[in-house]
Amino acid sequence: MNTLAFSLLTQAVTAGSEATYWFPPQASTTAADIDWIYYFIYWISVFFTVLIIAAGLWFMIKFRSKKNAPPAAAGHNTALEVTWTVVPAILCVFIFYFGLTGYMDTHTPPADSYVVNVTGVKWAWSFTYPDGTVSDTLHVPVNRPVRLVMSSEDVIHSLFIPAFRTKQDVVPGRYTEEWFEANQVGEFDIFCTEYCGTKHSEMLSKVVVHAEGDFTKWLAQAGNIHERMSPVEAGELLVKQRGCLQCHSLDGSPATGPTWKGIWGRNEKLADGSSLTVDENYVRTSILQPQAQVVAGYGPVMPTFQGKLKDRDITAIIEYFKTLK
Amino acid sequence: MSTTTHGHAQDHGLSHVMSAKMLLGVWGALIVLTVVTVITATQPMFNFGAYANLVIAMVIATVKASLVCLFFMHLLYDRKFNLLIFMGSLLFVLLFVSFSMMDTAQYQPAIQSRVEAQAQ
Amino acid sequence: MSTAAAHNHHGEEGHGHDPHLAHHFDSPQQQFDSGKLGIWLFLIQEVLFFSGLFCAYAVYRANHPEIFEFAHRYLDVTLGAVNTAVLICSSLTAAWSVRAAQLGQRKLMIGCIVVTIACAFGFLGIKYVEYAHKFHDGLLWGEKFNPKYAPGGHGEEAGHSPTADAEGHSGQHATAPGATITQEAAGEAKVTTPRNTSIFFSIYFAMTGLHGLHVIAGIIVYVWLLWRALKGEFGPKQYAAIDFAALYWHLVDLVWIYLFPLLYLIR
Amino acid sequence: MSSLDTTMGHSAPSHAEDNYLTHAHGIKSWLLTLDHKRIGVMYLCSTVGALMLGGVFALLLRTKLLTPGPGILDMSHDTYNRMFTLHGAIMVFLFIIPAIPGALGNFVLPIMLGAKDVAFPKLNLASYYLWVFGAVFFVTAMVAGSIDTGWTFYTPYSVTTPANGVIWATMGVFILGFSSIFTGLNFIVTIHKLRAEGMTWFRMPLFLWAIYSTSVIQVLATPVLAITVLLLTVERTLHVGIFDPSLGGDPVLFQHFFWFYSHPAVYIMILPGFGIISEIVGVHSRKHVFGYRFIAFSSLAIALLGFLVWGHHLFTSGQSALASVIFSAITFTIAIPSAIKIFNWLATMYKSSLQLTTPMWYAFGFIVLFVIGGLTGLFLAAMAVDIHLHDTYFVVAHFHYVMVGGTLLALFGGLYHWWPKMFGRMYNEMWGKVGAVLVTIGFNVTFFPQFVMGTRGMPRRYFTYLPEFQAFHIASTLGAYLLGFGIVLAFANLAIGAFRGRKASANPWGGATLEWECSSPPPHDNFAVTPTAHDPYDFAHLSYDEKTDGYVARRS
Repeated sequence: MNTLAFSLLTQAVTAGSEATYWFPPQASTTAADIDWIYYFIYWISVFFTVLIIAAGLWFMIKFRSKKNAPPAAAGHNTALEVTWTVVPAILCVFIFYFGLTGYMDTHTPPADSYVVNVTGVKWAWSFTYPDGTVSDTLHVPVNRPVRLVMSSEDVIHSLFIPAFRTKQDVVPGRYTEEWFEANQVGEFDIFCTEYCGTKHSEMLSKVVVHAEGDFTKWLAQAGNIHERMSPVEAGELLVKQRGCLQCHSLDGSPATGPTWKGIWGRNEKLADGSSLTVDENYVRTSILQPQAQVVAGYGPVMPTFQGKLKDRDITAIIEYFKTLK
Repeated sequence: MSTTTHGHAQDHGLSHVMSAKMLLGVWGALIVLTVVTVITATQPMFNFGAYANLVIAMVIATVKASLVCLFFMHLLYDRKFNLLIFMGSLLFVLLFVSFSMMDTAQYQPAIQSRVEAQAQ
Repeated sequence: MSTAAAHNHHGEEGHGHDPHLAHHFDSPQQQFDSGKLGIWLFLIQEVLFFSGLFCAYAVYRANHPEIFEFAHRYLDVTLGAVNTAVLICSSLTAAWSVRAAQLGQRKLMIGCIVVTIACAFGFLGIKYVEYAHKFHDGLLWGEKFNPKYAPGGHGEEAGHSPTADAEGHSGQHATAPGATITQEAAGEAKVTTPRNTSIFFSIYFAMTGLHGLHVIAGIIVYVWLLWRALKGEFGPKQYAAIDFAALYWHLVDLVWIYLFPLLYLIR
Repeated sequence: MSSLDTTMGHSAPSHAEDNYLTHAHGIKSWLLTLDHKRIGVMYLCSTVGALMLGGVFALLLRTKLLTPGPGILDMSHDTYNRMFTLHGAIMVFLFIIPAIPGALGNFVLPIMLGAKDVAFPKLNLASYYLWVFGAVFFVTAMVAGSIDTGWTFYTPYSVTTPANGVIWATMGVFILGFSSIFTGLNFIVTIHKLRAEGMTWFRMPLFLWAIYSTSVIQVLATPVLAITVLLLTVERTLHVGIFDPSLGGDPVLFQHFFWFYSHPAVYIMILPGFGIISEIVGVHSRKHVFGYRFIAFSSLAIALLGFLVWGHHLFTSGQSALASVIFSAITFTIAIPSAIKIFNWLATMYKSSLQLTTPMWYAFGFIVLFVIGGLTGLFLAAMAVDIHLHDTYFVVAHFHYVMVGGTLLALFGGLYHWWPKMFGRMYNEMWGKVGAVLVTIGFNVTFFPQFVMGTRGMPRRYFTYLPEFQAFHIASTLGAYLLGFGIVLAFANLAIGAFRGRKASANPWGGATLEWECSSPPPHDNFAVTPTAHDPYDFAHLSYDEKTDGYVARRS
């Protein structure tokens, strides 16, 4: 976008990336463009607002008359009417055009974008990175396009990052996307902007923009849960993050898969008629080759986690199972 | 005044009187068209594919609807303004349905891929 | 367009004592035309009212043709066609009741009204039979969709519930949206039920249900007209109510003219 | 018949005694009245009651928002959420939509046409009782578990929320919808069929053009709202899955349904306001309205274009980019007829014999608010900017400027303009102006800070907020108190005037439309003899008469 033409008007805001009277900081590559369009409309609006209010006030004072004054002569001026039809129309075409190009920029993620999966649930966000790491704040590298692929577990939410000037509803039953390229290291607010119930106003999070290299460090550290926590804790986190609990209950209630209540050391009858005791071997097989030994009464529907869970992850899950009495 | 072609009605009637022949004729046409639409939709020899058959069914329904509107509902003989506003309302229906269809069709892949992801 | 002025003069003297002429109208013609425009605007409102359901239908059919292609076979074309004919006949008698009123044929008018009401009840009766079958066979909306047989099969052969087999228990639609559900009806080849087939029945019941409510409203209107007709309130100069009720009834017919092919006759 | 014209200005004294207020007595004569004027007065009282209820909610909300967290009212999250829902729903469905057509439309429209009543007086009364019935449903919703969905009822939230009032509220909306539809239907037929002699389409006062355009929207759009809330009710009770994604439904489709009505509904709210302002500016400038046809056609244009832009509420909803682009483009076309109206009003005031009366002050206040409200619409119509501003306080400020500013100030303007006609008495002019100033300033103090907050990223419908927004919230709350005070003052001045004011003449402003030809207040049947209509803004034949403090027609 040609920012030069109106640089005089917008210099104060496009030059720096700090917060201004109107705007939060410009921390993404598209923010400056969007602010520019905003100010373009802003100054048009200021012009017309001042013009109309001043004219109205002036007429009210200037043409004020006594009650018995004769009525004024009717006026008509087609040229004038055409003017104030055509001028706003032309301005509108420009605003539409700038709005359109800006929108297209913010809706066309570059092909090499870094993808983060986002899940909205009443009233928290969770962010899943390509390596399976999950966090409740969004961490991104600076100067790299990031594409968020989002869905909701319950009602409609909306992920809004004012500093990036980006927002998109997060809709249950489908994916929506938004992208940005942060150009400033720091922490910025994330808001939920689609009303989602009681704690809608507390469905907040942060986006942490890391400097070059720092992001990979953060990811390695965040991803390596085994160094941060005990095996039992790590196992508990893993089964939550990987959606195991969608099909396996912890309290004995029936679900798509067998319950995990008291699973360790339990005797299971298998679909082929044989039976076995749940031990390390069986758990490992069930995770990596779920169809091999299916418990009687359940369908062979579990997906494999081969390549998705590391050996150490499975060990942690086993340690966690031992605590489920 | 409504365009009354019936001389007798001109004197004291408020609107056009439909002739008995016309009423029976329209009724007959409607019944025949109902039979035709059932046959084209169920007989194997009229199977031209989902799309073509939808068009056929809708064309027949629209012919039937037009008969009802123009004759049973007197629109052909009534003030033309009533016909105009009725047709106008159909434009708004068309607007509503077509825009909604256009948009929902565009984002179906986003729903489909979510469904597939959940199925895994 | 402006009829008010044209009728001013005979509005003041000529019809001053016409008991059917409301005080704010100048002439019976002006009053009749006002009523006519009013009822047409009401019908337009009805068209837009139904348009919501047609929109839902169009959106889901365009995006999921397989559901409609599959599920419509659960409907009984014969009953639908008979009902179409019943409504068309009632439309004929409704239109004829207007003609009879205009020509002062009182007995014929009352007869037409009676037949119209009878047809409306006939329509509802057939609809009841269809609904009863659907309820019995689990062909319902949303979570309640639990068919007892494959389309084209018979309710009487109802065996086990195929959805329950595949999904463990009902209510699993959201968490286990397997692309298809395989079902096996007694003595038939395997049939796969498309995902979210229940949507068809949601739309079916919404559309026919709302239409049915309009039929019931029509019956109420016609019973009221019958009562007034028996009291001798209608005649060649006073038939607006009959005319307007008939217009409403034709609209109910119009809606069904589209519902029938859209729901029953899908290929 | 033409010989009668000249005397209509001040009809015979014997007629002046009998007016619609004294025509019949007793509460029953009001509750069962078929007189459009009495129905208008009943609408006025009822909708103003709804405004007060919604206003109390607004003040409570703003008081809570003085601080983040529970605040000095110790309000809970859920109470706050229910309160903003009720504030929005009551204001929109019980006040903004019915107020001007129901009250002023009913009172003025038939008289302006030179008719004795609306085409269907019984239906008119039925519309009023549908309003009452709908209001009862809303009150029931408040008591029976309340609602916390926002006035927009978005699925799947509205299907899953434990607040049990949702069904009551949606059925209330359904009923109110039919009240609105029947009012619109009645007005269309009245305008088509009951125009007096000489009342051609282009002699119709601009208020009637506006009401006509409004009615077209009411008849065409409201039924879609009715089916939407009906489907929502069915969704909530029977779980049919048309809008609920857990059953394969599509929540964005619900938004299409909802906004197909609710965007045109914005013009149901603002178009009657435009009409009133056109009347006020013409009459109180004592000059023929500039560009009459442009204004008349711009009303119709807005009404029709209003149907083509609903998707601009869905730019961030997951609507496809293609649809967004189309909707954005069409949205900008609405700016043009709106701009035409503003410029035409200004041109009317230019070189006029302007009377600086209370209605004129309100008209100016309206223009100020509508210019700001309309121009901020450009920000929201520009897609790239809307992405940032959507669902923030910027939107809240924008639609309050347009809807509330537009409806409330126009309603006040209209009431102060027609009050002498409605009740035959004048109000206190000085307090009238004070009220106008307080309302205009209070409104701007309340809502202008919200533009800044919104641009800075403050989302709407937030119970609590980040501390950096507090200063703006405090300003906004103080403005709300001022606005509330101004509104009460303005109504009090009117009410006192109606009982204690000095007698008004038949034509205190020198208006040339037909309602100024009957006595004040009008007699039961409006006109003993149907009048003949002339140019509604030709004031040449009206001259000031000091004795009655009114204008007298001398046409020959």
